[in-house]
Amino acid sequence: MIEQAPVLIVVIPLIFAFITPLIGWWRKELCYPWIILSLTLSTFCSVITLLTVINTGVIHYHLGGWLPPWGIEYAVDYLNAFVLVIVSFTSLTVAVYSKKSVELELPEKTIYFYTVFLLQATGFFGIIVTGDMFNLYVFLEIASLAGYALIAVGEEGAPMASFRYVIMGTIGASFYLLGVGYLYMTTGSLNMADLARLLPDLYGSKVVLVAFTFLIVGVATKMALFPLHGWLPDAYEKAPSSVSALLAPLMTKVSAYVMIRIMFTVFKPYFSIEMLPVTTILSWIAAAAILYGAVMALAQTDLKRMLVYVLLSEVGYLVLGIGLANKNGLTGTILHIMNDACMMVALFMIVGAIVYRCGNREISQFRNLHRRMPFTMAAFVIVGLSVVGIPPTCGFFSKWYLILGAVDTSQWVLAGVLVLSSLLNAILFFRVIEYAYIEPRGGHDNGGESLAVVREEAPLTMLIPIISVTAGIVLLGLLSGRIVSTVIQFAIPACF
Amino acid sequence: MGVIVSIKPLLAVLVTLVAAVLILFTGERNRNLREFWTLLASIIKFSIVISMVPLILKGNIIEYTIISLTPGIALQFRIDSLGMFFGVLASFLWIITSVYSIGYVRSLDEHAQTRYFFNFALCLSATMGIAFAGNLLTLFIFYEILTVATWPLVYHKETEEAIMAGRKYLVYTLTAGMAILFGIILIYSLTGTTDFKPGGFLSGCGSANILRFIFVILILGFGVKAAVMVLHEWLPSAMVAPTPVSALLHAVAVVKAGVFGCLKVILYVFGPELLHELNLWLVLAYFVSFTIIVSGMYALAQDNLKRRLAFSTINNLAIIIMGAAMLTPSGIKGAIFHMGSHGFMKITLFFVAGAIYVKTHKENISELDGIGRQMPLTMGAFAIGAMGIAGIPPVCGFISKWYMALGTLEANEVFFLFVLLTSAMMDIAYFFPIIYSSFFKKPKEDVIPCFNEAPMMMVIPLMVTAIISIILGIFPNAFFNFFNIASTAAGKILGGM
Amino acid sequence: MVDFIVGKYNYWIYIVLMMIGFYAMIGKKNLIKKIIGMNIFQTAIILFYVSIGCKKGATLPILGHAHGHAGQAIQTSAYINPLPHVLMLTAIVVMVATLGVALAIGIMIYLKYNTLEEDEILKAVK
Amino acid sequence: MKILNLIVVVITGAILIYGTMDMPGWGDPDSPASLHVSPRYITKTMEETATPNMVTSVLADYRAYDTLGETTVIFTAGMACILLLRKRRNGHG
Repeated sequence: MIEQAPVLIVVIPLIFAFITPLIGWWRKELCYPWIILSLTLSTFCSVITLLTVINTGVIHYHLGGWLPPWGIEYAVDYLNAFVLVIVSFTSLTVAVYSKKSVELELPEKTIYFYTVFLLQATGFFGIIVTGDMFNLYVFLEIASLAGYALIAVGEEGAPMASFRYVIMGTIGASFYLLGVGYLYMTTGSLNMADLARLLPDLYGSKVVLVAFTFLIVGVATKMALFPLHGWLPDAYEKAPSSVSALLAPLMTKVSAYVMIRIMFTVFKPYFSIEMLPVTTILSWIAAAAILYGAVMALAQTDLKRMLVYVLLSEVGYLVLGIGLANKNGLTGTILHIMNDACMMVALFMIVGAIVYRCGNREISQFRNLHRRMPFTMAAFVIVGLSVVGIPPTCGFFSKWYLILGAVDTSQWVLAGVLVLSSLLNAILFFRVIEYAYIEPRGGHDNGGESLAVVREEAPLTMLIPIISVTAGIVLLGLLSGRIVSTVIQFAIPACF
Repeated sequence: MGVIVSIKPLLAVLVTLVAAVLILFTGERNRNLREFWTLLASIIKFSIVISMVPLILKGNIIEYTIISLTPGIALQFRIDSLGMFFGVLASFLWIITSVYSIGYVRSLDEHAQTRYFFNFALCLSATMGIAFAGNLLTLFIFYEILTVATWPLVYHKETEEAIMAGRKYLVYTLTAGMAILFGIILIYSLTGTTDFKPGGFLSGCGSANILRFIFVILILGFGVKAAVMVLHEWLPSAMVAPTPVSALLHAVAVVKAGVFGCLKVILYVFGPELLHELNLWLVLAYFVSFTIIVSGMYALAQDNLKRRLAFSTINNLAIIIMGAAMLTPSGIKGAIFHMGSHGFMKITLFFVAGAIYVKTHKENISELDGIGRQMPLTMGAFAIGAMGIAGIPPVCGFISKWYMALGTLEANEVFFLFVLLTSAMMDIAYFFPIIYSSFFKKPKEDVIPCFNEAPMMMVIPLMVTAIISIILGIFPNAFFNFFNIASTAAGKILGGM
Repeated sequence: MVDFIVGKYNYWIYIVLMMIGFYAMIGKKNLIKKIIGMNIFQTAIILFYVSIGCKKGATLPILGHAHGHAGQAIQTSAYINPLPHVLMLTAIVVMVATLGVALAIGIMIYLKYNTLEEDEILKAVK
Repeated sequence: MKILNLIVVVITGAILIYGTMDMPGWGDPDSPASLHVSPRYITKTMEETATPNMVTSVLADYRAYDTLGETTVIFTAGMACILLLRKRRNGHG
């Protein structure tokens, strides 16, 4: 059982997804516990995998028993094991959360929604766990197709947003596929470890340069990195609540993972850093993304749309750490994969809960919300503080490592951008908090008009995930030292 | 002499945190129970802190490591004399302020009392964390918690003015927080550690220019909370907060946290030797001298009593930093002691302002004519506080100013002695007219010329702090060896050279 | 030089095809044209892959003497590389699936807005 | 806007063509792609999988897992289409 854990992470939700429609036709209400069961098992397996990696080192799992360059291999090291645990926990949380919002938003389509939802998670797991470039493409497409469909069933305007995502997503995936083709042409291999062994002799080759460029551009498109982000704001804004909560944190994080894989595992770090100025370019693009996201978020009056732009800025953080290409920067990125997944999933779940109760996302309509939904708003405050980077929440620590990475390489401008973005985020979140908590009153009539606001908290299936992720945000912040020293420092390529 | 590992510091921090949660869940349903939590926590906290004093006086250091945050930095408490001093001060004043707050909010029937007490408790937790922090990062963590936890107290009234004050407060302090963070990261990047060490740990790391840069951003960062001039704008605005908040937070916890941070940077991060070497101490001293003089002038121009007190606070905080910047034994001793004595005196003054407001709804000095006849106890306490701030014996302000004056002489900088004396003159100039008019001028029509004090819940606390100010002036060690703690701290720092 | 051109020209053709599709995807306003562009792009990639597997003088990757000739050595150069074909079988399926989803979304859009022109739809959304 | 799109397309194409410069010629039997992994598929197909059709043996054996992914893609697309296009029988619309 334990040896099979890596493959079970993917296979369990896959099989469960095939069965979901059957279960749904029999008893519609069973779909929900069914996918919870599936994702719980996956989460369990991914935790086992992480523990195995910590105890015994890298796991190589040969599918069908064929040795790597010929067959497909699952190679799980600290990095994927860590990301797997994050992704599986996040998707489980969102699955638990989804019950009420799906009942409200898609009452007729529950069965198919859950099927595709599970396939989406499967796609993420597959991308992360695999050690084969082409297999990664296949799972990337599973994840993308599921994503297109899930987004398209959202509110007014969602199909068009989704269509643009289809076009951009397909371009990204095709670029990736082209990159793989170019690499295959010069090396004859599709296995990541094998490529890493073969490629250094070919670093001068133009084919390899072009392949690398296309892989990175493809992944950056999927990730919605700044100039290629056009599809993202509409798509995630218009998507149903639980879909945004699943896709917004995970699609970007998974792509960031793929980017790290390509840049520092498939290619050697010295290629990515020295032979092409990729890391330098990326870090400046990332800085632009951070500022662009934050500034655009300032202009929004709709909370969900604001969060979408905050997400763009968070993507910038992830890439900035990669672009810094030193120990602290990468630690920051990998830590931020975890922290940002938690923060974004919490934020989008909170927005979903607010929409569920109030049917409104306009920030200016949030008066008295802290009385109506005290727990949800308390969670929002804590998560907001984490995004701003107030210690001891986890968001602070990823910023700490990123700034440290920037300082280590004397990139003062980048460090300045990080600091500035914290302040911009502060404006963003304190603005919302102000709306939700302060009831302006004229003059000094203290306590005169205590408005009778009915307390109407989100349903428990929503509240429990929100509260637990929020608690996680504080805990992970305090534990970040432990996490870095047991997992992340081994997840960074050895040469740093 | 030794390092004692003890969980007490953590308990002192957690006690108020637990109380905050209990307050939140008790809520408006049972006000007495809610207030009981506040009082209980404040007393428990004070006893925990006091129980550690004897160990510290023997020259020990109490340490407790919670968890490692990053390689080389742990979330760590490490109490030495300076931290102990601040801890005793804040936790004692919290008891008094709690009593006073209860009187204040109930008399005025304030809204959102639960939020008020919740944030108050949170602030105290954070202040304790700042006092006991063992390294810059731990200090910074609690410092930021303090920043955020104070915000709801500033906007508490929820008027347009209060909301703007809250925004201003956040803009100033969060920006400052980022500057501090940047400084800490630079230090960590240079040395791989941020642990405080008496006498500093930075000497020999990095070039002189980068060290100067770090010093400047750290002092500016902490200086925002310490309301150093040109960065002080938020403090007078924040005076729209309820008076107990102004009293405890803007006289003791928040601004003192800023000063405490500055002292830590001056004495425990850079250290006297390095500051001499970099010639920074003089720059700093001139910089704060400017604040001392200008804030005194501003204070003279204010008519709102709380705003005048706010500028007086700015003035005194700058004096503390100046005393420490002299880097001589007496100067440091005086500076540390002034943290305490200013705390007691200024809290008295704010309590008085609050009591007047509760009783008469008056906020401006020009309206206070003859009020001394109506509230003799209150205004008597005010007179004591004002004398103390001006440095008139036998109130404790005299002792601290005396030592700081000695410090300037030890450093051979007569200029700063003049600054000190000028500021004392100005203190007299802006406080004594109030005392005069309240007792001797003819009362306005609406003042009832017979004894009519504020509720006892408010009068007793302000009497207590006034009396303590006098006792401390006569017997500096009377209150838990207050003065000795300060001298031990000064000795440690200079001994570490 | 001639060798160079002869060796590369088919790749160039595929790249030109890809770029035609790519342009349609990002440049055209009509949704169906975008989808057609997407198809062209992906088909060109498939052609490109398949041509990687080609070997001069080799035949289809099916053993002609599978039965009864055991023991006879198999020449690698006698059969073209089967791997790209396999990959492309998968990729074709992916392509079809994407096409299906894209068309489904297109239908949704058409049912809602009665048009397939991007600018008109965006106007209707706003 | 049209010009911008055109520029993007031309640059992309130019980069791709630049990459072809170092490519092995078309149909080169000694290209890395033909020498590294694929010989085993060709020579060992009968021995290891008992299938004369190498494409089949790779598809369904060596890289069978890709094929599982492929079927999943189809399944996903099918489910996606049902999710998107399934009409509500009752209620409004």
